[in-house]
Amino acid sequence: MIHVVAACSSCRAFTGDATQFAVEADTVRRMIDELDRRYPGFGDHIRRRMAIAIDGEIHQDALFAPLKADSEVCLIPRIGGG
Amino acid sequence: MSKRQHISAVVNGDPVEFLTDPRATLLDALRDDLGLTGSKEGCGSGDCGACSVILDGRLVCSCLVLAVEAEGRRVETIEGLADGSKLHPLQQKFLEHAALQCGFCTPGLLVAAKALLDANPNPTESEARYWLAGNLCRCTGYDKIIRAVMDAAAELRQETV
Amino acid sequence: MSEVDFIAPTSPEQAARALLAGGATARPLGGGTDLLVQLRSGRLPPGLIVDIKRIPEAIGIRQEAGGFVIGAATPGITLSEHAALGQAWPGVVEGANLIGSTQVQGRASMAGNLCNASPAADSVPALVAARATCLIVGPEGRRTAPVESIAVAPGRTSLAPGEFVLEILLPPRPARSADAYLRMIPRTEMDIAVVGAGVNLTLDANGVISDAHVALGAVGPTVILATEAAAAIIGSKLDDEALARLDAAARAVCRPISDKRGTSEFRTKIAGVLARRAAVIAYGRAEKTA
Amino acid sequence: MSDVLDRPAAAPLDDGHLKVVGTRPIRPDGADKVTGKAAYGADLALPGMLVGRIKRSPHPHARIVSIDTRRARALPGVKAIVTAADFPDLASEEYEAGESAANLRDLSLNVMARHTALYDGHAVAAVAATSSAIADEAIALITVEYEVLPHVVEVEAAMAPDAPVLHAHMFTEGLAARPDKPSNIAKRNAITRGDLAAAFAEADVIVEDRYVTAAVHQGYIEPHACVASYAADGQCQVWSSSQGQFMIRTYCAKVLDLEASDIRVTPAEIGGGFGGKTTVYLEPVALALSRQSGAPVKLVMTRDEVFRASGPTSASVMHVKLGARSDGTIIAADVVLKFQSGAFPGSPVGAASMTALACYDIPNFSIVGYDVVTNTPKVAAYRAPGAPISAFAVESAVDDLARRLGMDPIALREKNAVRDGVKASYGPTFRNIGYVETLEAIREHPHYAAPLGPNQGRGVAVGFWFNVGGESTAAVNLNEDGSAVVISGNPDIGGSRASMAMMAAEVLGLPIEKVRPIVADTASIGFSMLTGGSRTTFATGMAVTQAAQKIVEDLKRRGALLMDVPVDQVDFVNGAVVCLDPAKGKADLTVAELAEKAAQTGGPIGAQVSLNAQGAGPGFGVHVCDVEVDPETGHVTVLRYTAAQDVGKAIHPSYVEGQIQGGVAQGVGWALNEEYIFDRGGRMENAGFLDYRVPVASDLPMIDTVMVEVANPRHPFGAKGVGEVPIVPPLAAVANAVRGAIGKRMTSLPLSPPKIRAAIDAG
Repeated sequence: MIHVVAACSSCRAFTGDATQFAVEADTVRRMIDELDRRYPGFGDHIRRRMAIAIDGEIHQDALFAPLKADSEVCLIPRIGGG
Repeated sequence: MSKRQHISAVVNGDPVEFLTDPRATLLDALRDDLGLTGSKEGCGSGDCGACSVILDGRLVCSCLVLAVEAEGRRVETIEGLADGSKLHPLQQKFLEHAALQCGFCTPGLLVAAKALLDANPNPTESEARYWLAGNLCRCTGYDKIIRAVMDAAAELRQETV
Repeated sequence: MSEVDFIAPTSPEQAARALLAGGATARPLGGGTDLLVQLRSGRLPPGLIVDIKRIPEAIGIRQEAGGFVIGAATPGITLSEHAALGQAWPGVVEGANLIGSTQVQGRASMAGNLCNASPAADSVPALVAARATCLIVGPEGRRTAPVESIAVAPGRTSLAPGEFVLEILLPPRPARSADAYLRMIPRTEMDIAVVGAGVNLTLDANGVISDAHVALGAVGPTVILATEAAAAIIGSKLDDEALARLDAAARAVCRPISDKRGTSEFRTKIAGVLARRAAVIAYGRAEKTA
Repeated sequence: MSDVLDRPAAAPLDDGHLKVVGTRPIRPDGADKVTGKAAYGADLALPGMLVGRIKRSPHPHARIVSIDTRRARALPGVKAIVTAADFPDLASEEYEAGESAANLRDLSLNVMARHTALYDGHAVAAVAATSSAIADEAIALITVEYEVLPHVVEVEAAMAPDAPVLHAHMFTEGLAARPDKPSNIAKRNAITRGDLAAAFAEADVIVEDRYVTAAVHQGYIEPHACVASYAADGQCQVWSSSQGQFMIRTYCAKVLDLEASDIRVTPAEIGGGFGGKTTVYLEPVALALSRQSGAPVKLVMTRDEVFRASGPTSASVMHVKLGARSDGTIIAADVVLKFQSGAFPGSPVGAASMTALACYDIPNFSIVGYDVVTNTPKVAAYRAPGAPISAFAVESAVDDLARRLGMDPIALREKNAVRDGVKASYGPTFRNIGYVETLEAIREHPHYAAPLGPNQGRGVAVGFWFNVGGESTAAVNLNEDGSAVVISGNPDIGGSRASMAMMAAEVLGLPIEKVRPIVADTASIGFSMLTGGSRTTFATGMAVTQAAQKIVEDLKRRGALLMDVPVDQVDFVNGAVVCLDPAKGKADLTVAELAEKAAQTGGPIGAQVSLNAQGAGPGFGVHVCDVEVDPETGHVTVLRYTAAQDVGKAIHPSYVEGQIQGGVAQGVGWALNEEYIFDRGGRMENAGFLDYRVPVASDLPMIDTVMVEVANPRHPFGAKGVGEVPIVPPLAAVANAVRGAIGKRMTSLPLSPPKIRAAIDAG
């Protein structure tokens, strides 16, 4: 069971008060699909607006990144730079 | 259309002639008429120094000189600083000290530093900073530029720092 | 297409005739560090540009009748290279050398600074405090006028059509006297003065100030000759009380605006501070000349 | 080839034996740049080229009633005039190409106003003519009829319920319920943890203040410039000074509804960007003018246009409240950030929120950010976008907390420092960070113990930036003499050619002089994200390293062939293939020898790697600054400055130092003097380098740097991004030093002399 954390309030438009989710998934894509099933529209929001940190490491494009059984996944806004 | 004027001048030791609009600046003439694009336009108002050239021995902003004023004058630009393919010590020191990042302000800084060392071969750090205060650099924080200028000055005096 | 033309006469009279014929948009060109910026920004419509730098009297520094004659187009850097001028009028040279960068110093002249008629002109307060005058050439001939009479409002001068300043004249420097100029800017270089203060004073044999002139820049529509501020230190040895009087008197004459470079309140305070500090420097210099 | 997406962490290439990485060779593009030969955007001239000019709105907010171009068109020498009517009216769509996702409609409307001018300087029309004088004349002959609308510049004024609304279709995102009327607040965003109210109730000491910062500009010395050519067959070429040729290609294609494949963008040398050249302003306009005229068109901004019409970074109003136990443990933080985004949404308030508390391990916090549109230029990225702003507020508050607690400011930060394994305030868990080491570096530095004189103060502040990786392509080709060429798709803004060549030289065992780097156009190298986010040395460097490693593998195969031994019996050492079995008596084969025999062993030797680099290590900086304040004038002199930073591994230490020094200088300018000043009519009053006061050489001391190297295991040489972090701490470091010097907390930037004098006088 992976542990998903959405600390950013933009996610709450979809999830209400929930900020932490336990999800059964072995890739980020499947994790997003599952979250979208629970909260319709959330998947698209994640894909378009969020970066994903898997066990502390930020991915800008992590759709196919593998997840370990106990991975922690953080949804955070995308980051640019100067 | 304003009447264009014929100008003869000496640029980097070579005689040049060009036709120019009376409102064109020396910088315009250097870049557009003579193809000397080493002098840069960063502001057009004398506030950044990227267009620095030496006019009759005086350091000036070429954006604040009319091209027509160059009649009969001597102009030295960045393109004349090296001796053929041999870099001037200032140029060499700028490279060794990594005194440039984007490089856009570099030609103006080198011309200004050349004028400094011509006038004062042994400047203090403070003198160098004030002399070069008219040359904005946004990349380096000036630290390595000042070091390069001081080192070049020492080399030109045949000392080592 | 708007017309612009350029000539470079070699005599003052030719220049005056050309300026008169050129009408309202004709301008004399000295160093051009203000003129070119104004032309480019569109603040000044293009017209006739009369380059005065090929007129022999307009360039260089000459010692005459115990004083100094400075050609109108003499660049600032020439002033700093002139040892005798720096000895006699250190404040005037300081003011001129604060105009812009080294590059600008290679072009900008005190007369240009004066005729640009900016209340913040760095070279003007020291000139006013020095009681300098101008030699003006025009279609009607030549005349002299005090420096402070040139600017009448920001950007406006008392010069008649066709007139231009050919020379600036500094009077002979009495014994035991000196001047100083200070300005306030947020950076260390490359700024327009938020406030400027020039002080010129003379000491008697006992170190008492026998004559003084104080001029303040950027605290009114034109540079202010602050006679009350000068009076506040005449007769003193510039003790703390005299300095406090000077500070107050300098502030009292200020009528500054608030703008992007500083608030009215700040300018007024700083005028007092700089007048005081410039007076201390001038006093120290005057003592050393004794 | 594609990188494996989740490549396991590799040990950095052995540091102990590095021959090139970590040295300070002369940059390969240096000679061109010190002789004036390097060609920047405005330096290019093409046969038949026209000069373009842009007409800009003089009003901060106005409906465009009509644009009459007839008189301008009649002027001899005018070859093209475009307005918004010549651009497709794009739908609102988020698109990822530049610094972060951009809304294509907003991007297009910023390039050319359609119905409404939203800021002073907003482009409304453009011309191309045979000379600049004619182009100027034509601009003056275009008549625009405006209906002037009420405008708003200040961020809190724009948030007020009765403020003039910029976009009638914009409703605040991120609220619990959809609002019933449009607002200038584009978005509300919150990051929270723990129980804030309970934590404040438990706190022994609470500090709280309101902070204000002004909009500031990146201030690159080179104005935006490009040349564009649209051919009769629809093939387009653009030469442009930007931070990414692929970004220019994408945005031109989108804004003009062209195929990306029909556009070839060649990067000119770039004269500074700092994030400001991560979007388009001129290029689509130049292409549209070229399409209409059939001739190449050059567009170059004046400095006035750069200030008025390119993107500065946000002005802000912030509130910070911190609660701590008496032992210095910070247990609660309440942060509110209101950021001005300019005419369209998209301020860096998100990154500002995520970085605000990133240096601290705090159990209870709330960070709320507002993205607010105003009648000012649309903001663009500026070096660690948003982070210096929120750091100014938080680091000022932490400084106040240290004073209240009577604690040393470094000790307070160490006590609350994030470490490996700590969950960052913005979500993920930190690994391989060097923050504590960086704090220690400053604490142990002689600067930190040096005595101070009267009217002098010392300030400490810390800063954080994520750093990013992303998509990069690089190719390495061996020449027949054994030298190499490194080709990348990232404009070299501060010395990246040098670091690319060095990493390739290291892997190939070649002296640096034998490796020449070039930056290629969009048709000559695969896609790369732009140069920004401190990603180039990390991500593109990774591609270069992997391409060189592929060549090494190829050289081993070829060497084994020539030696007639199995490939597992050779190794690559010091630029030569060697046989591992000395008994076989095989002479080493150098790269040059292998290159010379390439035809016999399979043909030319080269490799290209495309990857999407992950695992850019976050960076931390700790700065200490000494100032002296003239109590009578309020003038601040920066006496001494030392910046320590965890850089992972410095590939070319001189350019790492240069990045740090440059960031510090920009931050000092931001702290002391830089600001956008608007008059009551909403027009910028100081759109020039005279009154927009960036630091000059005499304003600054030497800037001492300390490079802390805590390796990033995800980069082959351990590198972390370095360019962004150094601008984060200086605003607060300077403000904290001023606090020390005058005994008063200054909460509004810039710390200009009038403000300081007023604070002193307030007693």
